[in-house]
Parts: sequence; C-alpha cells; structure tokens
Amino acid sequence: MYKQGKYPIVSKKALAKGVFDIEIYCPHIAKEARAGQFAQVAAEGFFLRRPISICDIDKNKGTIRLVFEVRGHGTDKLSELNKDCLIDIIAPLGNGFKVLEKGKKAICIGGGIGTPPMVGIAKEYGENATVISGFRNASAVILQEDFKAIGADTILCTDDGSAGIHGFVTDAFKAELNKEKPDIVYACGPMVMLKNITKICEENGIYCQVSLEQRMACGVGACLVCVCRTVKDGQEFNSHVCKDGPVFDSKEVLFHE
Amino acid sequence: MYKQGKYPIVSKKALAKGVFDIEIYCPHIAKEARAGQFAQVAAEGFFLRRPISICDIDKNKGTIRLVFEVRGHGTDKLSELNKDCLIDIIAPLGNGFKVLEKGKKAICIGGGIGTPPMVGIAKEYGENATVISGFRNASAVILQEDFKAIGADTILCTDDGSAGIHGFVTDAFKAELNKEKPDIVYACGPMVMLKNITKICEENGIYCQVSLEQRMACGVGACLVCVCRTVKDGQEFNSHVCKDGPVFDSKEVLFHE
Amino acid sequence: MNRINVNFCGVEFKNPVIPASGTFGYGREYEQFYPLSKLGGISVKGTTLHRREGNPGPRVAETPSGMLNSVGLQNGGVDKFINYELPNLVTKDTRIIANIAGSTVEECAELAEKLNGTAVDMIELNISCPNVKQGGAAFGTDCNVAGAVTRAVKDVTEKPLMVKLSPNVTSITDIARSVEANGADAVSLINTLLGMRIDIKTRRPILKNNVGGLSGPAVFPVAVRMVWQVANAVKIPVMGMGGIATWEDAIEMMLAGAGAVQVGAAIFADPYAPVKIAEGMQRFCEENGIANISEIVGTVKPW
Amino acid sequence: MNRINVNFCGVEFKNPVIPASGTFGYGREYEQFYPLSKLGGISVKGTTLHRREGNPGPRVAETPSGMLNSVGLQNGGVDKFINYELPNLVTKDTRIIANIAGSTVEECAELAEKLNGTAVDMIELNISCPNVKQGGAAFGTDCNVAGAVTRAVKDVTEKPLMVKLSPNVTSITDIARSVEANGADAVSLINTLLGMRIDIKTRRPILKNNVGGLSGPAVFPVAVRMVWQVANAVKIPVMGMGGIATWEDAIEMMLAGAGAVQVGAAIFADPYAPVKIAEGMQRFCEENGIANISEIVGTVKPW
Ligand SMILES: Cc1cc2nc3c(=O)[nH]c(=O)nc-3n(C[C@H](O)[C@H](O)[C@H](O)COP(=O)(O)OP(=O)(O)OC[C@H]3O[C@@H](n4cnc5c(N)ncnc54)[C@H](O)[C@@H]3O)c2cc1C
Ligand SMILES: Cc1cc2nc3c(=O)[nH]c(=O)nc-3n(C[C@H](O)[C@H](O)[C@H](O)COP(=O)(O)OP(=O)(O)OC[C@H]3O[C@@H](n4cnc5c(N)ncnc54)[C@H](O)[C@@H]3O)c2cc1C
Ligand SMILES: Cc1cc2nc3c(=O)[nH]c(=O)nc-3n(C[C@H](O)[C@H](O)[C@H](O)COP(=O)(O)O)c2cc1C
Ligand SMILES: Cc1cc2nc3c(=O)[nH]c(=O)nc-3n(C[C@H](O)[C@H](O)[C@H](O)COP(=O)(O)O)c2cc1C
Ligand code: FES
Ligand code: FES
Repeated sequence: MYKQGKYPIVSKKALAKGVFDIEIYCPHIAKEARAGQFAQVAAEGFFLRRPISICDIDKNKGTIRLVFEVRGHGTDKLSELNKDCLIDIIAPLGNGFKVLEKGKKAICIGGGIGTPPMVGIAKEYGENATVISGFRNASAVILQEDFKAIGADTILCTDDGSAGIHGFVTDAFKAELNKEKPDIVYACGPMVMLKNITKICEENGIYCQVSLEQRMACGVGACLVCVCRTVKDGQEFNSHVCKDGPVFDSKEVLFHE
Repeated sequence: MYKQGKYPIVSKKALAKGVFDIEIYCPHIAKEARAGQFAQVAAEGFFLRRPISICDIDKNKGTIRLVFEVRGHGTDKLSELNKDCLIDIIAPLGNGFKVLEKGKKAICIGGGIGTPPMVGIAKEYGENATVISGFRNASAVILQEDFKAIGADTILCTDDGSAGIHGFVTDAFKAELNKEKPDIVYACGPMVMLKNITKICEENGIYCQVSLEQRMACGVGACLVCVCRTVKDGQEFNSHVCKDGPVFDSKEVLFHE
Repeated sequence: MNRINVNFCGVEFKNPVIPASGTFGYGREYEQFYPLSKLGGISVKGTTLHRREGNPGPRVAETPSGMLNSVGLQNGGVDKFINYELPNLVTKDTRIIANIAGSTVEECAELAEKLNGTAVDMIELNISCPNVKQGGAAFGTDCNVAGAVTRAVKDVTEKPLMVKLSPNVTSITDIARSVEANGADAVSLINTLLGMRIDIKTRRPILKNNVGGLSGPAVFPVAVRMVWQVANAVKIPVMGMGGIATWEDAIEMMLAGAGAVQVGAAIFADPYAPVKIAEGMQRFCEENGIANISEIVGTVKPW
Repeated sequence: MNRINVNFCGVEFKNPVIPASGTFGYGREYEQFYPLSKLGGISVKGTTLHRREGNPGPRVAETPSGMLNSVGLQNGGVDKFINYELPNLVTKDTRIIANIAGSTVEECAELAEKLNGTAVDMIELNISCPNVKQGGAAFGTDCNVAGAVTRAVKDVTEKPLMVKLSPNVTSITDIARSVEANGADAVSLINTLLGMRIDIKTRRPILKNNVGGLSGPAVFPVAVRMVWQVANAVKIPVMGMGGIATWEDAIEMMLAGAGAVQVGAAIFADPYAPVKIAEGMQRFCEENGIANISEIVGTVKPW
C-alpha cells in the first residue's frame, strides 16, 4: 500500500557540500519499505514531487533515511527543511531490489548520488557485501562509514584520486571480479556507468540489477510519463520507472546513446 | 523614493482572532514614511503582493508596524511569519494623509480592519484627535490602547453592543459633531461607511479624507489596474488608488452602488 | 444527505468529481489510497484501436504551477481495455467514462462501436490530444473535421457521447457549436495547452517530443474562461477541467457552467485531491444551504 | 565587457531586456528604484489616438503563478505621449518602443504617422489586446486583417515596425507569416491569454470586465513554444515575452528564437527583475565563454 502524509524529520545532517541526509519518522512506511524503493517528496512551491531513493530503513525506530543532493530549485527547497519540520512524502514506491537468500554474496556499486540506495541493500548482505562507490573527488564522498558499519567490504574510488582509488568504479569492479565472482550485482548511478557495468556482468554471466532514473509525475504508475525502453523475450517495449522499476534486471534495459 | 527589500520582523503580536500586528525594522523606509501610506507585501507562493497600510511609524527605532487580518490565502501565509523572519516589502507607497498644522482638531474614523491606519494619523494630533472605531463585536476590537496612549479621545463602537457603544461609527460621529466640529476628518473602512461619512462631512462643511482599497498589481502607479472613479472640477475620470491614493479628498471620490 | 450527486447527460454520478483521462490510469494505482467508489466516476486513460507505445521519454517537464506531458496516448488498445480493465472497473461502484482517440474518422467510429454493449457509462471522444501526429488536435482545431468525427461516432454509438475539446484554438465556441450540431450529447474541456521547455544547459527541449501539453493550476483561468464561453454557446452539458486543485476551484468551474468536473494533474501533487474536492463541495452545500450542487451550475452573474 | 548588447531589427540595444508594454508605464515610477539606462529599452504603455479611460475596476485578479488584467488600454492619447512622456524618456539613455493600438486600420496608420519624426526607436503595433472591444484581438486573430493593418502601418511609418501577436489563436505561425508578408520588420509575442476568475462567495467574476488577459510565469511554457514555432516560420526577428521572471527564463526564450525579450508581470513581484535578468545574462555569457548573447538566439536543438 502506498502511503501519503506529512511526517516529522527526526534528524538532518549535511554529508557533503549540497548533500543532505534526513531521517523521517513514518512507521507505517518504514514497516513496508524495502531497499531500492523510493519516495515522492513534495517541495513547497513546486508542482511536481521529487523522487528520492530510500537510502536506509530502520523498522525498529520506524524511520527511513533519504539522502539527496541539491541539483535544482526543488531539491534546494527541500534542503531548507530541518529537524522537526514535516515533510510530505508518498512512499514506499517502486519495486525495490531483489534480495537473495542468506549467505549469497553481493557487489553493490554506487556512482555519485546513486550511492545512497546501496546502503539499504548492502545491509541485507552485511559482511557478504562489497560496496564500490565512486565520486568526483574527496569532498563529494559520502556514506563510507555507513558501509563500514554494515560490515561490508568498502571500496572507494574518486575520479581525481583525491580519496581512495584513482579511477572509475568499473575498474574497481573488474578488479573485484578477478578475485571473486558475486552472486548478484546492484548498481545505481549515471547511465553510462550502468551500461558499462551491465556489459561487464553480461560478459561474466553475473545477474545484475540496476536502478534507473526518469522524470516523474505521479510516481505510482498511472500517468505513464516515466518511460524507459526495455526488452524481454526479444520484444522491445516501454516500461515505467516508477512502477516497473526503478530497479530493473540489467539485461532488460535498453541503453541507447 | 520607493524601497524594496527583505527586512526583519522585530515583534509580532496577535491582536484578535486572525489579526496580527508586526513591527518591521526598516530604517530607510521608516524615515520617509508618512501616516496613510502603505506597503506592498510579498506572500511566499503567491504571485501578487498584498497592500497593507502602515499602521504606525517609529522613526527613532527605525520601524514600521503593519496590522493585518487574515482574509484569504495570502494573508494566511503572511500570518506564518514570526519574529526574526524576513519580510519582503515595497514601501512607502501612496500619498498618505494630509496633516494640518499644530493645534487643529481631527476626528479619525476606522471601521474594522480600516482602523490600523488611524494610529499613525491620530498620533499627529495627539490630544487633539478623537478616534472613533467600530467593530463587529468585542472579540474583533483592536488598537484601543494605542489610541489611548496617543492621548486621543477614544470612542469604541460595536455592531452588537458587546463592547463600547452599540451602533455604527457614523452614529458616534454625528454625536461628536454635535459637541464640536473638527478641522479635518480621516476615515478608512468599508465603502458604505466611507460614503456615509463623506455625506455627513459634506452636510457639515468639514474637510474629509478617505483611504480607499482596490486590488493591485504594481503598487506604484505603473500598471493602472487599481482604478477608482473620481471627480474634479465636475470632470469624472479614473484615478489609481496606489499612486493618486490610497488617500483621497472625500469630495473627489465617486461612490457608486 | 448527499447534496452533490449530479445527473450529467442522463448518467447519474454520485458526485461531480472525476479523475481526468490519462492522469489516473484505470484506477488500479490510486485504489491503494482510497476506494474508487468515493469518486463520481473515472475517465480512463485514452484508448486507441491498437496498442500504442506512445512517445519516447522524457515525457514530463515541470512548469510554474503546472507541467507539460508528451505521453502520446500510450495504451494497450481497446480490446485490452474491454477484456482486462473494464471487468475490474465495473466492480468499483463508480461511473466509467471511456476516453477514445483515433487517427482517422473511421477509427474513432470503430472504437465507439467496440464499446457498444460494454459496461462503459459514457464515451469521451478525444479530438484534442496535442501529443499525437494523426487525429488528436488535428481533429479538434477545425470545425468541419470536429463535426464530421463527432457525427461518425454518434451514428454508431449507443452511449452518451461527450466530445473533448482543445484549448489551442481561436474560437472554442465555434468548435463546441459544431460538435453539438453533429450530435454530441456533451462536451468536456479543456485538454492541454501546447507548451515547451528548454534545458538551458544542454540547449535541448526537455521533452523528447520537443513540445507537450500544459496542465495544472497554471491553466485554470483559461479553462474557466473557456467553460464559461462554451456553456453560454451550447445547450448540451459541459464537463469542466483544467487546473482544478481544490474544492473552491471546482465550485468556480461549476459556477462558470460545468455540470461536472475532472481533476487531472493536481492528483500528482496530492493523490487524495479528488476525494478532498468532493468532500469540500459537500461541505460547501451544507454550509450554504444548497440542496444539490447542480443548482449552482452556470449561475455566475457576469457584470 | 558588455556581452549582451544586441542589434534587433537594426536598432542597437545595450541589452536585450525590455519591460513589457503596460507593465512599466513610461518608466517614471520604476526610475525610483534604478536608472532607466540599465534597461535595454522600454516598451511603453499602449497608446491610442485619443485619451482612453479603460475598463472599470477591479482590473486585476491573481491566478496560480500569474495574474489576469483587464486595464483596457487606459492612456492619455498619442499627443500626450509625444508631448509629455517622450521628452522625458529621451533623456534616459535607453531605447523607446512605442506600443500603439487603434480601433480601425486607419487609426493604427494615423498613430504610426504621428510618431514619424519623433525620438521613438521602434513601433510595436498591438493587434492582440484582449481587453478592448474594437481592434485589439479582433485584428490579431485573423490572418487577413492582421496583414492588412500591418501593411497600412508599414506604408506610412518611417520606424522599424514590430507587430505584437496574440496567443489566442489556432495557428500563431500563420498570423506571423501574414504580418511578415505585409512588411513587418519584427514580431513580438506573446500578448496575454484570455482568462477568467470567479469569486465563489459573490458568484461574480472578479474582473468587472468578466474576462482578462493572463500573464506571468504560468504562461511561460506556452510563450516558449510559440516563440519557437514563430522563429522557425518567419525570417524577421522575434521579440519574446510571456512569463519571463529570471535570467534563466530569458536565456530559454532566446534559445527558442527570441532576439530580445520583454519582461512584464514579473516586475510587479520584483521591481528589479529586468535589471537582475540583464545582469544574470551577462554572467551567463562570461561563465560560458559566449562573446555575445546573440550567438545563442534560436540555437535550441530539437530532438
Ligand atoms: C527513482 C529515483 C530515485 C532517485 N533517488 C535520488 C536520491 O536518492 N538522491 C538524489 O539526490 N537524487 C535522487 N534522484 C534524482 C532526483 O529526483 C533529482 O535530482 C531531483 O528530482 C532534481 O530536482 P530539482 O528540483 O533539484 O531539479 P530541477 O531540475 O529544478 O527539477 C525540475 C524537474 O525535473 C525533475 N528532474 C530533474 N532531474 C531529475 C533526475 N535526475 N531524475 C528524475 N527527475 C529529475 C524534477 O523532479 C522536477 O520535476 C532520484 C531519481 C529517481 C527517478
Ligand atoms: C491601500 C490598501 C491598504 C490596506 N491596508 C490593510 C491593512 O492595513 N490591514 C489589512 O488587514 N488589510 C488591508 N488591506 C486589504 C488587504 O490588502 C487584503 O485583505 C489582502 O490583499 C487580502 O489578501 P488575501 O491573500 O488574504 O486574499 P485573497 O482573496 O486570497 O487575495 C487574492 C487577491 O485579491 C487581492 N485582494 C483581496 N481582497 C483585497 C482588498 N480588500 N484590497 C485589495 N486587494 C485585495 C489580494 O491582494 C490578492 O491579489 C488594504 C488594501 C489596500 C488596497
Ligand atoms: C500525463 C497526462 C496524460 C493525459 N492523457 C490524456 C489522454 O489520454 N486523453 C485525454 O483526453 N486527455 C489526456 N490528458 C489531459 C487531461 O485529461 C486534462 O484534460 C488536462 O490535463 C487538464 O486538466 P488538469 O489541468 O486538471 O490536468 C492527459 C493529461 C496528463 C497530465
Ligand atoms: C497590467 C498589464 C497591462 C498590459 N498592457 C499592455 C498594453 O498596453 N499593450 C500591450 O501590447 N500589451 C500589454 N500587456 C501585455 C504585456 O505587454 C505582455 O505581452 C504580457 O503581459 C506577457 O508578458 P508577461 O507574462 O511577462 O507579463 C499588459 C500586461 C499587463 C500585465
Ligand atoms: S511517474 Fe507516473 S507512471 Fe511513472
Ligand atoms: S497597482 Fe499598478 S497602478 Fe496601482
């Protein structure tokens, strides 16, 4: 069941310049939410809601965490919300990541602001998770302590080498595969990154799920604006990121360009 | 010179249910403002500014006071502004009341939310002012202590007699005239009240100024939307409340209906 | 006591609030928020003869107090609607308006014919979609074509026929009169206004279709004006829409002449909007001693 | 270095930002906020042959992200403009665009003739005012009439002639082509969209004129679309307006094809809007290595 309501923000932190982490008390949502789902967040003064991934869920505390970057006017408005303010969200939305049975190994790959949803899914695997995340530079790095606290192998890359490994997540991913092949790969980030990871997984015969982005209106599957091209049984067709996704089997996604 | 800016609210009070009194620190505006002028106030999320009379000016403190009633969505939004918030205003606008030389006597008449601008003008006359103000009932009464503090004769009327005299300000006004004729009358309130006061003043040969309302856009005289019908030397024509007013010689106003 | 039930064009609606075509799918998603029986009816997603994939994405762009869409009538085709969606919808205790769009006059008629004998309560013939190349707005911007397609559908349908008009015209009253003269039982308006947004960083239109249809509160004053003009130009009932977001808006639209209203984009901001609007209207009637909301339709007194 | 000076239709503007006709009077009021020399130019309040009182009030109604106005061309007449306003304006070091409107073709021509020999830099022929009964929109919604009035004015004026188009038409490109064919040196668009608001308490239209012209950010996507369509349909330059409130909006409008822009209703919300927009454009050019803003005009790459 989708829920819509105004819920209190119980904590707010700045994780990096222009990147905020808010924890929202919404027990009914937290109870049902799964890693990889998202929320449609209302920004005062703006007509459309902003889709933001659920970064983490604390079912005991009844909270979810949203981590977002200020990209435009709407997210800028959201960044003005502080502790104790109410935030208007619809959640949990979308399908979320598929979680394999206990003991299986996962690699979770996040690029930039695609990193937050990796917190929730890495948690499902704990020490069996390897998290590879990449950022422009040291000052954009976020959530590394969260991954460590989960017990995951935590590999950090930066484009300019100012923190962690100098290079792209795809390079680190290939290096990991040389060591051990996981049972599943999860990825969220820029399209070109997802495309490359998909290719690598295909070449290595690894099941991979990617989380896509598209501009949205309803967020629930009714308006059909959030289209993406997919393929199944050789048949190309339009899927909708909000309802059929945001998580797709990487093989079903048609990456053009 | 018109000024536009965001100025801090230094105090906020509720004067009655849905009626708020805010004091704004804006020394440049306070320095130039005169009784009867108004401010164009921005309400977040609304396209047009709301015209609100300057209730009182404290040139020493560098503040002006705005007293407004929640009438619709915009004033409702304004009522959310608290102490230390910034308020975006353009002021001082309009012509203000004409002030006679020292020693002259004035009667200031306010009806409902037309009462606030009487504070500033009554102050100019101090003990030589008589303020007659009328309200629906006791719970709507505002600003009586301000008038008393000024030293003005303070006459309160309510439509239902729940406070002060039972009756309309026009009745109290007539009663006052029987005692003593003032040199000038100032009035602000509903059109029918202004019309009746104008008539009484005409019959008694007393100079009278009325403050009018009209829906506005620019507030400075450029867009010509805030029209009112006026007459001068027998010639009818359109004036503009924001620039030619809001204060008009009562004889020049064409009250229709 | 229900004070907001209306008879629109011979069909009884328990209230005059109907989610607009294309904004509510077939109700499946919003049923997770509230039972569909709370709605006067549902105007379902535009249906074409065959399955349509619609336009490529992005299909939405935000605008001040509104949005552009360029969905382009993606849908599963009329057979899927009849066989898969309709059986579900009929169990929901609400009126069903089938919104149909064809690329040719013949297609429109064929669509309408297919819906004969089904549980659909009313046909809404969309001659105003700005997002498809054939049919759509091309039908809705020319009096003769609009009349001809209306006539063709009227000749074959057994359902009350409502024709949905485009606002992107010089004279919407001329089009309304033409569809009335050709047998329309009602008109609905407005469909979206054609608009465009450009990403100044990439220097490309935000919509892959370059242009799209504007809806939401931004268009409300245009919609009120057109509903008022059309209601004064034709005798058939008018279903009003375009930017309605609150019950006050809905009352305003009915004062202008709408016998019932549709609510579209506002649902994206607040899924409960249609329900809140209906509740607000009921309260309005109670507080103002209005026995039935129909009393206010078209009662605005112009100056 | 000034990177935002533009040559529009042979006239040099120090920047492409011009307050829109009817929203800035003759500059006297806004001069209290900043020197008028900061502006590219001023399109002055619409001038008629004789003094006009305009429509009764209320003349304004707020709408979501916009407003309706029904001023109805109140002005002191062309002689007053020439004798009283123009002598003041010429001292302000900015371009002066005279916006003229007549009830007949002859009146339009007479108005233009009167402006020959004056310091006016350009004529903006308003064939799109929705708030007057004669002329106005009646001229702007018919290709033949629009062409005829353009021709009549072009035949007598010695100034560059810009024709201001109405958005309340089925095909604005047809009108644009017609005025181009009849000698227009430029077109400006959009004028206001016809709209209405009703007070649900009094059940009367808020505007005494019942209907009025919609402007402000709400109409921006419609304006961008029309500027884009028109810029692709004619060879003469296009002055873009409708809902511009920020420098980003102005850039978007120029990408769509506008060689210069006018800013209207946004000034009521922020008197400094035109100045801030010009400053933002200059910064945009500097930060993006654009030598002159003209380079971006019409460079949107459609999909
Ligand atoms: C399923 C999903 C999950 C997401 N999760 C996160 C997250 O966890 N953290 C985070 O920082 N961002 C996330 N995003 C991206 C986020 O939605 C955009 O950054 C945000 O909408 C931008 O809004 P704005 O007002 O700042 O930008 P503006 O450009 O002012 O927005 C204008 C319009 O475009 C839309 N838009 C712009 N960029 C995007 C985008 N990349 N994706 C979708 N819509 C866009 C906005 O929603 C709005 O409707 C997610 C997107 C999707 C689809
Ligand atoms: C010169 C002048 C001085 C005023 N001084 C005061 C004052 O000191 N205190 C006070 O409480 N009120 C005052 N008013 C009235 C005040 O402007 C309105 O109550 C206010 O604009 C209503 O806004 P809203 O958003 O609550 O109402 P809405 O109805 O939501 O407003 C919609 C639109 O109508 C306009 N509008 C509605 N009612 C009025 C009105 N009566 N006058 C002008 N515009 C209106 C609004 O400004 C807005 O543009 C004054 C009006 C004028 C013209
Ligand atoms: C995403 C979206 C899809 C739409 N699809 C259709 C459609 O299939 N058929 C149709 O007649 N109108 C369609 N419309 C138009 C709406 O039904 C309605 O006429 C318009 O949006 C104005 O109402 P609103 O401002 O309340 O949204 C669509 C609108 C939106 C926003
Ligand atoms: C109060 C007002 C008065 C206007 N008067 C005129 C006018 O006299 N002549 C004219 O051509 N346009 C007039 N317009 C239209 C504007 O010049 C402009 O075309 C329109 O408002 C769209 O721009 P905007 O959205 O930036 O306001 C007027 C607009 C407003 C809001
Ligand atoms: S956003 Fe409406 S279907 Fe996905
Ligand atoms: S509000 Fe613009 S002239 Fe008065």
